[in-house]
Amino acid sequence: MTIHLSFLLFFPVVLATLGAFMPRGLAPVGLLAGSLVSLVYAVLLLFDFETGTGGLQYVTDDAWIEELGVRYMLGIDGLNLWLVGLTTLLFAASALWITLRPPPDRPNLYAFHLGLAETAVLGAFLAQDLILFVLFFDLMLVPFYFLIGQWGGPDRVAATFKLVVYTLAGSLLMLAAAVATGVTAAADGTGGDLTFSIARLSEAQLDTGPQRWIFVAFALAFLIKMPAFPFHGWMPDGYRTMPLPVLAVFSGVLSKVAAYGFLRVVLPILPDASEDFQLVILLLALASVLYGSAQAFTQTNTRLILGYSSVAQLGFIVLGIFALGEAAGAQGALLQMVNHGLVVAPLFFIVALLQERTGSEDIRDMGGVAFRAPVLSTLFLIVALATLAMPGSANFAGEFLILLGLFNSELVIAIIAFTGVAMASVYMLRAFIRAVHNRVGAGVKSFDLSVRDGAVLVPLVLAIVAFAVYPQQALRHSEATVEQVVAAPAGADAVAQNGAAP
Amino acid sequence: MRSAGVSLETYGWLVLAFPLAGTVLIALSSQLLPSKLHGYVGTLAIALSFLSAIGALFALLDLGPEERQVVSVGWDYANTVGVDAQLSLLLDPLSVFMSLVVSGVSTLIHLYAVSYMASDRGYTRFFAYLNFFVFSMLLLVLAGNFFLLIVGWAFVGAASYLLISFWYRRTTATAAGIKAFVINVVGDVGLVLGTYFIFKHTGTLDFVAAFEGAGEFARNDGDLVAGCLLLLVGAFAKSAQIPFHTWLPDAMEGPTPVSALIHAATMVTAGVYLIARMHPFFEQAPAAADVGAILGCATLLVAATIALVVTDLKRVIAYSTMSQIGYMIMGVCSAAYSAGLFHLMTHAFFKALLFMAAGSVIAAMAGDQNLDRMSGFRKAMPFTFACMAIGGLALAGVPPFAGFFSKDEIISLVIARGDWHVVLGVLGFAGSFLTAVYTWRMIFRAFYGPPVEPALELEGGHLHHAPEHTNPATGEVEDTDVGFPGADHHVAEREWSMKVAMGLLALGATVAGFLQVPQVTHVLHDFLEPTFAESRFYEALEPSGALTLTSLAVGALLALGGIALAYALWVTDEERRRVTALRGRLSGLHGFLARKWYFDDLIDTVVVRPFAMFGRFARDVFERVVINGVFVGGPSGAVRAGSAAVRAAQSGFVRYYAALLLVGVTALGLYFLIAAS
Amino acid sequence: MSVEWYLVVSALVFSIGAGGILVRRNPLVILLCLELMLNAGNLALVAFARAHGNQDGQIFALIVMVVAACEVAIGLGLIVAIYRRKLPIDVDELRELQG
Amino acid sequence: MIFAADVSGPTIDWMAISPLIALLGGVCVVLMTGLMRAPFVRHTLVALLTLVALGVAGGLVIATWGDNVSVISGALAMDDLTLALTLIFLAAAASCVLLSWRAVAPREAGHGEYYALLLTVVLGMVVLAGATNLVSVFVGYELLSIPLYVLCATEMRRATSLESGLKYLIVGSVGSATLLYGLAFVYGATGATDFGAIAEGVDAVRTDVLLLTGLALVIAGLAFKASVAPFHQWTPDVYEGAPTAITAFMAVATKAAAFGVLVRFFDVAVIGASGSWAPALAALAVVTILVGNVGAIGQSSLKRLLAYSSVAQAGYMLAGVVVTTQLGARAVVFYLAVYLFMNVAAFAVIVARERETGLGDDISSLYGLGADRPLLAWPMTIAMLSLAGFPATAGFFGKVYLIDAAVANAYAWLGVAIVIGSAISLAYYLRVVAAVWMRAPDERVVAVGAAGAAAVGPGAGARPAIAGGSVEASEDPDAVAAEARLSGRRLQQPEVVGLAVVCAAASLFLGIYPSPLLDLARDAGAALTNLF
Repeated sequence: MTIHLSFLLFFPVVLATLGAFMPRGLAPVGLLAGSLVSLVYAVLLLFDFETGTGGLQYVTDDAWIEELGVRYMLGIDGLNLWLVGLTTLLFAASALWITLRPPPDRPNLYAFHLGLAETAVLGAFLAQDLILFVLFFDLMLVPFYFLIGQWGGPDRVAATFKLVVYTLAGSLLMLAAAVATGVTAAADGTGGDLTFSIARLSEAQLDTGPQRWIFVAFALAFLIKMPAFPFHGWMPDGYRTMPLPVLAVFSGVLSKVAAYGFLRVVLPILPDASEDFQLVILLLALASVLYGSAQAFTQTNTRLILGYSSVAQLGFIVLGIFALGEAAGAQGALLQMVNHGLVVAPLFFIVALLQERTGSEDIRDMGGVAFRAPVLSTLFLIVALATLAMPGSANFAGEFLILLGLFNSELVIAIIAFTGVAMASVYMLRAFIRAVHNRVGAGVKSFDLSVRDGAVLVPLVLAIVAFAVYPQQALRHSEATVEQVVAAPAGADAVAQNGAAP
Repeated sequence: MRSAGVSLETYGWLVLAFPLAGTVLIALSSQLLPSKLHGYVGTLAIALSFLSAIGALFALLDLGPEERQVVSVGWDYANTVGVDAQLSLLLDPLSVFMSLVVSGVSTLIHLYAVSYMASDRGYTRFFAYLNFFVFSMLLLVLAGNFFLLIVGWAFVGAASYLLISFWYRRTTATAAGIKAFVINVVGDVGLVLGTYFIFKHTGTLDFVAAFEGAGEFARNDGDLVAGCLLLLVGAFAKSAQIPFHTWLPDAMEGPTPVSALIHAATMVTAGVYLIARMHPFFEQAPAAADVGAILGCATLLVAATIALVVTDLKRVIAYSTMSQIGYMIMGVCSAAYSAGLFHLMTHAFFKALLFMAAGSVIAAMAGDQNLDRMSGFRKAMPFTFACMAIGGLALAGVPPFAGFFSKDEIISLVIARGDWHVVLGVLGFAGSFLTAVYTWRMIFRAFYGPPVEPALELEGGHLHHAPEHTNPATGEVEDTDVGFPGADHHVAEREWSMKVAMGLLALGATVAGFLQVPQVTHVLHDFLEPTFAESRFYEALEPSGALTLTSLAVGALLALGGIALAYALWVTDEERRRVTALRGRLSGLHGFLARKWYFDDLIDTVVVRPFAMFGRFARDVFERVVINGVFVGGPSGAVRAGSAAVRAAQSGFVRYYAALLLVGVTALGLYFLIAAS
Repeated sequence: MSVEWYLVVSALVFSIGAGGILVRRNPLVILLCLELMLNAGNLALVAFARAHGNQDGQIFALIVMVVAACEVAIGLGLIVAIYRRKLPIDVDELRELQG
Repeated sequence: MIFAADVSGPTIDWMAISPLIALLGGVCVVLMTGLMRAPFVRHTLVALLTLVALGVAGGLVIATWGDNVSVISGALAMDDLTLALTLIFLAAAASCVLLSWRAVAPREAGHGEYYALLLTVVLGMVVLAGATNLVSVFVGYELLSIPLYVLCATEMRRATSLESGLKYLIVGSVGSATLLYGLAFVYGATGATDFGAIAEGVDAVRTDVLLLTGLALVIAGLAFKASVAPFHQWTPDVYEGAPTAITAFMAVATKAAAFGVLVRFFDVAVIGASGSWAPALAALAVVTILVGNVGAIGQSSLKRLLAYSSVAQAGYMLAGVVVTTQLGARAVVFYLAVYLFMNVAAFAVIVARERETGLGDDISSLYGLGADRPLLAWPMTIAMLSLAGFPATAGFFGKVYLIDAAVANAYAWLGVAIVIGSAISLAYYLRVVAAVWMRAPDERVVAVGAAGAAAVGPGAGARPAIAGGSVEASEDPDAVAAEARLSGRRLQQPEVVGLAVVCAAASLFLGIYPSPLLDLARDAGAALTNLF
């Protein structure tokens, strides 16, 4: 069975664009259709994917810009399979949400931007050519700039400006680094001809000198995008004002692209530099874990609580990735990316619902929602417990592997990181209790989940539960590839051969 | 598998399946079925689980002693890159024994709760939670590998959180809940880290394989000791041992059946189970085991002293629970496995019984738990009084009640370990004296003396109703319109189901002791033998007859003495002159005990405040100054400054432009000339 | 007579022209100064042509003269237009555009 | 003493210089036609003829593509580099014609003169771009500058227009004088005016004082035209003051011409001395990138903002010159072509809004554009994103190509400078986008309204006689626009909107499929045979 990734990639934007020209309010439907098609494709992939081989599958590799050696190269392997699935799922959920509750003004434009965003994110995950990756990575921001700036909350313009400029500043550095990688490799690695194929680049061993500054550029781009401490300056403003269905996908998926970039690009292509900077990155990640957690149980705005908790969670993921040479760490990180996306998106939808009932997004004004909204608060409870990586949730499996890998490579850091695990339980439960338990807040008019909201929320929660019961499938899919990645540079060649041969 | 029909594995899975099914069924049908039904559904599910446990027991007994260790794998959970995390059960005497105790006691407590919670608005939710708890507890004891053990471990913690803050309108309840959960998570962390340390060497998460690997360790190998100590952290957090005990008293915020089930009979004993389960490692790391024994001993004394002064009925029992578990921990850490587990079982019976009786009294008091306001319930509630008395006797260790044999067996075995363990044993005796005193202080104060007004009403056949419902902890008025508990939440001791449950437990508390009469019967010891087959101490550790007899005698005397003292202090002199005098003379000590040895304050100042301060600092200062100031403000400020400069240079004077042009030329020229020369 | 002297003179002329542009505010005078600068170039060209003994420089100089004439013509036209708009004939007054 | 030599007339390759001839012919025809009085002739025919001339020239360029001949005894190289740049000039000029169609400027200057001057400028640009001889360099340079001085001042009723003209004239003349002096020194040092000869001569005198001084002066002169800092200061003032159509033309074409000659002079004539000038140019590039980008921040006049942005872009392109490789030259040509589309799109929108709102080129004239004028909003958005180098727009690959060239020749830090520059540039490009989509018209501050009034005001002013005869008031575009504003009727200007849409579409298309343009750039680069 052949699956053309280009369909998976471009359906959302195409249908959303068509929808945008349809009469008012139809675009969300178009977007929904597009994202559902992609979702179906992704599910097919999950079943059709051939386990055991670490190499790329369903490779699309066409000449695009010979002049620059840029190729239109897409592919699926253990690293991005489930992330693609996650992306399509979350975007489908958001699409459904805005279909059921269309924004008051210019819904068509809104839907178009969301479709563009999905395509961009999918592109970043699927791209196997470095320039293509950078292209999609930067393109992701454009639709969000418009989404936040036009449909965001108070002082959205300033917030979206800060967000885009800050994150893009990092990404542009990455652009220079990416070009430099290709050129330097062509100079002394891949034998003359200019190529940006990630697989071939990971074959060509760059000298340590270029590797170092290229690594810094990439790392900066990714750490800012995640965001990791101390580069999260754009996050609070952005999260405060972003429309919640947008925030759900933004926080659920975009940060993962950055973490994924480390696995896809940095480790294979820049093994030496990764070794050199391992400790720095680990310390930054550790700081993110501790700082994010501390903030998360100090903030009172639910959006920020979740935002900072994401900072902490991404910190864990990076810790796993940079437990270099430890397959467990990378495996856990990969699993955790999917998990975190899976829990954080419903959480933001829940925030929207709570806001509907309490008229505020501040936990100080909430409370006592549970009694009249048992279903909602049960779903909230499940998601919250999953978020704090309660054993039995897939999140725990992820954290278990991450910390095991870290434990074997950097004992002390692992032990300190564990405080983050404990703090997670504090801030998530705090948020849960203050929101739905305790005495009834002043402005609270509680009522239970409507079918329309359930349609979005329940499938996501079911996905969480299913994943909690059986995470094995994801791990089995990714195992082979991850082992090759962590084995880099030695294993880089293997990846390359598999990558080169569609 | 010789047993015809259902195999041991099947029984094992069934034990888990029923409670889980119960949970899901109740949860999904919460809006559909009448809520009364859910109580019986829940009870039935647990009863079936108990029956399957019995089935498992017989299936196990069918096997030869050496093959009584069956692992049943469900499916791969996270089996990747050498981490073999599977869904596997380990069925051996220990796990079967534990599941019997758990499911058995749970059944009775469910039965009790059916009527105790009858008028509560959260009835359905309560049984969903309770079933979920039983499922988790059984998962914990049946788990066949570290990973699943941790899962059960955490589920139990979550269930306990849910049930502690069951009346979630009470801020006190939610606070207690989060406290319990977080301390339990700290325990989980310890457990996970300990697992890492062991996994690092054994390379497997599976119990059986890992235990075989235990032999490879050098005695007191550094990693192993670290691992075992971390396992102890997990065990202590769960079993409320010093210094992780502060959550247990607060946990009394939960409904009484919860206290009976979770915080007396089952969950809190998980630590004992863990240490018993991990004995191969602990025997290789005596250093860790000794730490455990000493801390257990310390806990039993500290808790007992606090129990002397607490005035909240349920908290008294809670502290006594801590203290009793201290005995068990001390026992299993000193390799007195069967004795520890024996005490675990008997304690489950009589402590559950005590809680149920207390619940009945509290119900009669319309939710008030304060001993100071209780008195003279003896006539009003004879049945409750009888149960309370039996429980008290068993707890105090008066022959021939269950507690007597189990507790004294632990002490005698500890003494039998010789050298410094003797000290622990002696302290254990001191503890049992205190136990007798505080237990009977509680009973005398509640049931003797002049009947209080609710008691009188009850004698008159009428049930006392509080004018308005208040939170027993803070006294604030509850918003009963939507809140919990329901306004008329009293059922004294009239309900048959409560009576049945209490009666059966009373029976158990009376006779269970005869399973292990020193020198006479060793039912439990022999049954558990296969699990501890390779233990160095299990068979070797055997107190001499003389030691046994003396310890029995001493134990009995101390118990009776304690009761006598309590009688003298709280019954003979009505006005409590002696007590007041005593309190006056030892006011300092009393305050110290009343403040629970300042453990809460310590943790608050050492852990909670610093973190909170760090968080506030990060939010109010660091975020503004560094994150936004330096990382955002720095570059943007520089750019703005540059912009200002450039635009200032753009003065609009054409001659100025020409000048700059010529300056530029000159600069270039100079550069060239310098570079060239 | 060696070429250096011509160069010195042309450099002087160039500097005078440049200086004039910097100090004078009347556009007409500035145009004159521009002429000086261009002619400094011419002088240098002719001198070099002489030194190298080929004619390129001289041809160049001739063309420059033509061009210079055009420039001045345009300049004068602009000045007239400004004058008609009743705007001050002073380059320092022309700073509406700035920043 | 004089020898009688038999002088034979030079053989002329008519085909090669046919584009020049076409333009020259166009100049004459347009000028003559402009003398006729009939409104149709003045308002339509002249412009049409100009377009025709440009079209013919373009056709001839394509016809002579790939010939790579050198004409006028080596003074002019009509090779693919020249031709490619010529195409850019022609396109820019054509857009300028379209934008001027209903504009005030041609009416005041007289249509014939206006368009004839425009064609002359193009002519000069072609000469400059093709110049392979110091003389033709200077001729081209002046032929391009002098008419531009006039064109800048053609809106004679607007004081700022005159001011910009005079400023441009004065500073520009200083620049050309500097250039001339520098050329003289180069000639003096090498003894030749022909690039080929100079290239041979340079090696001998690589560190000669004369040469180096000359180089410094030449750099200044050419950098001035390319508006490279610190010789950029005329740019903002002139761009803001000049008629918007002319600004659009200058921004694109002048820059292209300047870079054409930069590439030729430095990568052909004095390549031998690159050791001494390359570092200087690199430093200038960085300074330019920074100055341009920070200068544009906080500008409220769109034309001024784009002026600074053009300074920054000049910095980027200078990197392509510094590296002295064919790759660099290609990157520059590619970037210039891309720059044409995105810039013209932006300016077209500005023109449209100038006429629709009375606010001139103030940024607030874009408020609420996204809501009610998608056909203007999207081109502006795409142009800005493309200028900022966002992916899926032509600007992205333009930058990639330049960085590629820079890194490939051990100028990685120049590549980094480019991306840092574009990071800063986001600050003002996104501000424009925000104005288009995220601001409501009622957010305009009062002061801006006043500025708008100032922009409209002169419309009623007395018309000086020099402005090419009297004109019926009904044709006064300002009056038309004002009347349209009053009646709330939307001004009909299909050619402007169309131009904007087409250019935006082009920059989007080239962002997804840049290969055609890349081929053109490759041929152009291949013309520099001396480079590898």
